[in-house]
Amino acid sequence: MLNSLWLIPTFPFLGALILVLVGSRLSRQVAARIGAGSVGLAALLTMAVGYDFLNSGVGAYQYTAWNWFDVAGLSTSFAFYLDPLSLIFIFVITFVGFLIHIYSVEFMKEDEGFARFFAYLNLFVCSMLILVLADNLVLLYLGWEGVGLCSYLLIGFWYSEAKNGYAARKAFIITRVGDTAMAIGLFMLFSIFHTLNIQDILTQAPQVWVAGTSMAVVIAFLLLGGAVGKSAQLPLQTWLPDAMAGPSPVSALIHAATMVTAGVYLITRMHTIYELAPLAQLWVGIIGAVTLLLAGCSALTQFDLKRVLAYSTISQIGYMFLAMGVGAWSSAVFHFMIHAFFKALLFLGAGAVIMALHHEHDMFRMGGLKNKLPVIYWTFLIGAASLAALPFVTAGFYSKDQILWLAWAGEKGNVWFFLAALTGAFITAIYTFRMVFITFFGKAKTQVSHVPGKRITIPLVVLSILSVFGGFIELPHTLGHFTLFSDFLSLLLPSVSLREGVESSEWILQGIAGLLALTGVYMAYVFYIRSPRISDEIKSSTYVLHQFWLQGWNVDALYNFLFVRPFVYISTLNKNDVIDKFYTMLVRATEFFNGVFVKTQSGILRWYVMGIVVGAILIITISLFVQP
Amino acid sequence: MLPLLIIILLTGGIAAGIIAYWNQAACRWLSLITVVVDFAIILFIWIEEGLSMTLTDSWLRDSHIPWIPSFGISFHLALDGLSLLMLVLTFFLGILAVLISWKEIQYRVGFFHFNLLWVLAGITGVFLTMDLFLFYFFWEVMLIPMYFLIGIWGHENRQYAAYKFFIFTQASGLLMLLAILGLYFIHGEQTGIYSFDYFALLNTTLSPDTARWLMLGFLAAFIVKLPVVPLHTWLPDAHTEAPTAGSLLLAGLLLKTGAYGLIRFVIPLFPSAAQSIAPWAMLLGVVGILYGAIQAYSQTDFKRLVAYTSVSHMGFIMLGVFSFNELATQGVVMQMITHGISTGALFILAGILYERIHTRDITQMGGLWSKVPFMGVAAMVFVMASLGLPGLGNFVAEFLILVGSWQANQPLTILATAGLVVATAYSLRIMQKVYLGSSMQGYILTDLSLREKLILVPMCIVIIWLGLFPQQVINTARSTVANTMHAGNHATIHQKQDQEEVPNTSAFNTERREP
Amino acid sequence: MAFYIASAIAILATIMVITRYNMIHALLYLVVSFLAVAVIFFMLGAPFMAALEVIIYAGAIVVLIIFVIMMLNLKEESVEQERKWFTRNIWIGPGILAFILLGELIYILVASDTVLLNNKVVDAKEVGLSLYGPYIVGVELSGLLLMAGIVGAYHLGRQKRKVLHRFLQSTEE
Amino acid sequence: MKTLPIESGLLLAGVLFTLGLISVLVRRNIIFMLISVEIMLNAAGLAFIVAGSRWAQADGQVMFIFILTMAAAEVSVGLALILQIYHHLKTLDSDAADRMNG
Repeated sequence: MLNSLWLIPTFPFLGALILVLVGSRLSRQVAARIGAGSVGLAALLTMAVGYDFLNSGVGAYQYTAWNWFDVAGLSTSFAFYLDPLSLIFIFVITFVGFLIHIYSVEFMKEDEGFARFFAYLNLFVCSMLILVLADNLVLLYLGWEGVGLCSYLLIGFWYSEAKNGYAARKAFIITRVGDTAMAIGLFMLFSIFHTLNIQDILTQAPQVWVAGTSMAVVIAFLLLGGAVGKSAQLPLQTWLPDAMAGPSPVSALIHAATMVTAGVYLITRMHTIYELAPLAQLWVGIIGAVTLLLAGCSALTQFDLKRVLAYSTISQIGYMFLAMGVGAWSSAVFHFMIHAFFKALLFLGAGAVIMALHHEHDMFRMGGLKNKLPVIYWTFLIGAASLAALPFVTAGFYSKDQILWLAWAGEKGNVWFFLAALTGAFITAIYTFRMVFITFFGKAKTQVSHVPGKRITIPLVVLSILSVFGGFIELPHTLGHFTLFSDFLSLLLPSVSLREGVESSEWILQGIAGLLALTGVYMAYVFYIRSPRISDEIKSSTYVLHQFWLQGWNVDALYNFLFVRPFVYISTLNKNDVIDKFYTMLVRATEFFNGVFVKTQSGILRWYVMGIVVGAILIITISLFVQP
Repeated sequence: MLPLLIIILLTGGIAAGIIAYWNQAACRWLSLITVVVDFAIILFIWIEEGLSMTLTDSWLRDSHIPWIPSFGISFHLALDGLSLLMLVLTFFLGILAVLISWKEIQYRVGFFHFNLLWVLAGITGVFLTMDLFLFYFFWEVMLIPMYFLIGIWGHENRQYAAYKFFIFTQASGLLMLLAILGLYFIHGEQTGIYSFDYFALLNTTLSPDTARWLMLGFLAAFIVKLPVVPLHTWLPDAHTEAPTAGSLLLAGLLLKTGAYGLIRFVIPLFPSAAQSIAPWAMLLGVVGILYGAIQAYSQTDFKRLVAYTSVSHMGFIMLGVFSFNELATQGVVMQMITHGISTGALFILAGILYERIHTRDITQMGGLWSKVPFMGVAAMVFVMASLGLPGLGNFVAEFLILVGSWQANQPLTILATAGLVVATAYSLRIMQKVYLGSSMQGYILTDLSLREKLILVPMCIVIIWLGLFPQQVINTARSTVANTMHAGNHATIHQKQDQEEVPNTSAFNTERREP
Repeated sequence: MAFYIASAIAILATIMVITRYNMIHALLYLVVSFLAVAVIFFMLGAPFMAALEVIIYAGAIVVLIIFVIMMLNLKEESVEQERKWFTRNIWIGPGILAFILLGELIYILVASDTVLLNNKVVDAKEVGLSLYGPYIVGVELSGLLLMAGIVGAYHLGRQKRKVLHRFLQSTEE
Repeated sequence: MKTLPIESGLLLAGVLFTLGLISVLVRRNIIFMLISVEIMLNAAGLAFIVAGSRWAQADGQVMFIFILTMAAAEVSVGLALILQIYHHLKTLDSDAADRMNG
């Protein structure tokens, strides 16, 4: 079964191809069946391949489709490489992707671009699978850009409004900035290792570099740049909140579950380089910590339902970066998986809510949906709980707790990381339940237009089950120490060594984290249910800070001012090509001289004779004085 | 065999010109058939021999007819990997040019096709010739019909554009003629035999500064043709005013003759001189990339915007050629082909749009996707190709160039890669302004006709094929590139002995010789 | 000694030609100058040339000019016209140029070594021999030239009759 | 005849030539210009004769004959032109015929 690995990305590609070519002529059902079916098949195949892979116990499996290009030393091929890490990723992508496809069959029912939507979605799943299964970095780059393209297409899906187009363009360009950094990293890797095959690089790296060599640090930073661009971390995170312009299933699939975690995959995949460049790894942690705080605060002040979730995604990925920063690779991947479940659930729930209230995005105009949309309410609540990491009962707790613990206990961890993570957890709890209380509790401000069908509720239910029971496959020491997940990854990713004499304090930390989460929920309850007056007072008193956070620490305005406006200014200033002026000036000069010389032909005979005489004199004097 | 290619085109042109008096459709069909015949011949050669080329014998075909023996001028045409690829591109775009001007050109059709086929003949000559005098001859033959194409069938101020195009290329061509003659006489003095033959002139020993001056002569012509920034201002005007077929040929082929000239003449004939100005040339290339990109961003005229994008893409070629390693040169060959197709397609789309809404101003357009989805998809493919999306041809080319030029010069490559971001900005702006967004004007548009589909679909297939299976093209060009690099490196070894200023890079590509 | 007298006369006559207002007077002084030059030719041992000079230059050309002047029957006003044009300061520009030219000629002559003319007479026979010897081509050409001169003079001199064209009646011919 | 230094002959020719030149420049009347051209031609002829006599060859005189023929032809055509100018422009002023300019 293993050798049919290449079929996994091919199914969605074929689906996309069919839908692009003949999509407009197909009926809704057929298009839906092709769209969702292809990803479903991919999911089934992943199950089979995964099962076969686990049984065969072979560490990794490589399948080469064809030789892409082989030029003077740079030989890259379309080859897929399956190992535990990529198995987890393709499992999450195909499984969550399939659920989202089913959801969007109902969600996009009346939309006229139905086939086009599924074509893009399939293309996205295909390029994400290529990215994750790529054997060499160039193929990874292909998947990387393909994913960027599909996110551009899907964000700008409702292309009639210009602002969607603008948001899509912004997303593509900012991720492209990250991609160029990554590309330069690739060039450097090639110039040193003469190959871009990931496994060769990872094996040769320890021999060529000793820990901390400057080249390794530079390459690590460049790859980090690429990851930051794609995963919307600190310097390049402004595009994700605007990317909410796309339909909700898109936000669920791309901007929650899969694409934004591509950066996590890249860094985890190239972990040996980061092991060899401790400075870069530290910076990964720092970026993670700072981003999770920044995004958390901004999420507190959002009024648009989907933007809250967008900022929460940024902060959750911040956690993953933090985990990678402290070398807790398997916990980062574990958090990725769990996050994919509950964040997709939250986005789908939000989509269902928005659809139900005929495209109302502002949370403060929703309310009282608790009893009107019970299924969505309960699944949304479970997702929120998992996001807020309520102790023991939710999967989020286990994944986030592990990161908190290793941020403190890991020998690369430090107290600042831990404190940042802790406050982040607290803020997450507040804004998550603030969102839940505002949207679902209180009196109903807009009427529910129609209750979503079962194609929407089934994925929600499945995801909520996963968000609860998904965490039990990785229990910490204090609670039964059942570490199926990290054992599965241990042979691939280096495990974290704890600092000595710290095991005992694990349950204390878990207690603190759990307590904080609960107090966060309580505070949200106090502010938004019991006495909304307090929240209004706070908002009015700290209005400037509120606006500042609302605009996402107006990093957006900063970039606009620093990059966009000067670029556009120079470009419009130079619209008709200043160099062209040089040539037109040249033409005018020749015309001017022509004018001057024309006057010498005055038509007067004597003037000409005078010319002849002067000429004669000149010639004679020259011939006299210039002796050859 | 080789002169046959050119003769078919020339006679075809004349025949098409004459037939048009009786029946315009026949004229169009005739010119289509001539180019298709040529395309078939070159494809036959490629499939039969091109794919199985070994490294040593790079010359597939050679025909040598003495023309003016007294001056040593001979009608010497030779076909190797690089010129084979270029000819395939020439005839492919030639067919598309004839097809695209089926409805567009109603005015003096005969003379139009006459010019079209003679430009193609000139270009074929340029790509085949191995005699420098003949090279200059075809360089001019290529130029004059193009001037007519722009000057007669162009848009509003076509005279200005045609005139500017002609002066730019002609003036630089004359500089090249001087260099050719200089080389001819120096070679004559040294070896006694006066000949314009490329192989004979190849190993004339020149003192460094004469070599530099002669190279600058050649370089002048190719830099103007391959627009490098300071001398590029003719391109936007020529492209905006040319008819669709004209700008297709201009963008697709005429720019490539400049790049071809660099690879065929400048590097092998003056290796050490080229080596010495390499940093400056690469800098010019990068300036071209960024300047072209910034320019392209603010244009409102569709064709002018695409013209500036090709200035930016040609900057990559300049960067690649002067990094003197096989990777970059293979990238340059790929870039020549993929750029020809992707920019040609964008021009075709501009032409098709102009035929329907009679304006090229993108601010008037918008929201056309709902009206013309098929054209939207095609435009999406080619816009993505122009911004270098992996999986399409341009990415492979740009990636190879950048990897190659990384070994030659790091800071410039970083700047060039930054150019990719700006490339994304202007490419997406095309999509946004033309196809997406809301449309103010109520244009009634019919989607692509069968003929237009027949043009765009093959181009889409080719650009995707080049993106996913570029190996055939790379194999065909491998031997030429290896020889050019051998000549180029031959100089770097000298260079290394003279001064040690290029420490690791030259050592790099000399050690790692192709097995 | 006679040579110097003759050349002085020639120069004086030429100056008079230049400065006269009335054309006829100028032409007569011209004749005098040509005769003086003819005398010099004779002294230089070129009797045939002296004769030719007198016949063609003094005889034919000057007479032809006088004949044309008569044809144009210029009245008195042409003399006043001349006086108007002939202001004092008009001489400065040409004078300077001529002076420079003369200076250079003199410089050249002075620089070269002086050679004494031998006063051997080259008579007409010898001239005839060389004329039809090496210079035969020159003679043919000058014949052609003369013929061209005549045809030209005839063609240009004719008064064009007014050709009235039915509809091409543009400006008067 | 005493022997004459060649310079004086050539000097005379030079002076005559310069005088002719001045008169061409000075005069506005076309006929006067014609006359002064005649003077210049004559001076040139004189120079030829002087050179011929210096070498005692006939060449100088042959050249003089050619100059004569040329002068004759030139005068005839010149006068024909002057007639035409006078006929058209009703004046002999050389500045009047300045339409061919710009």
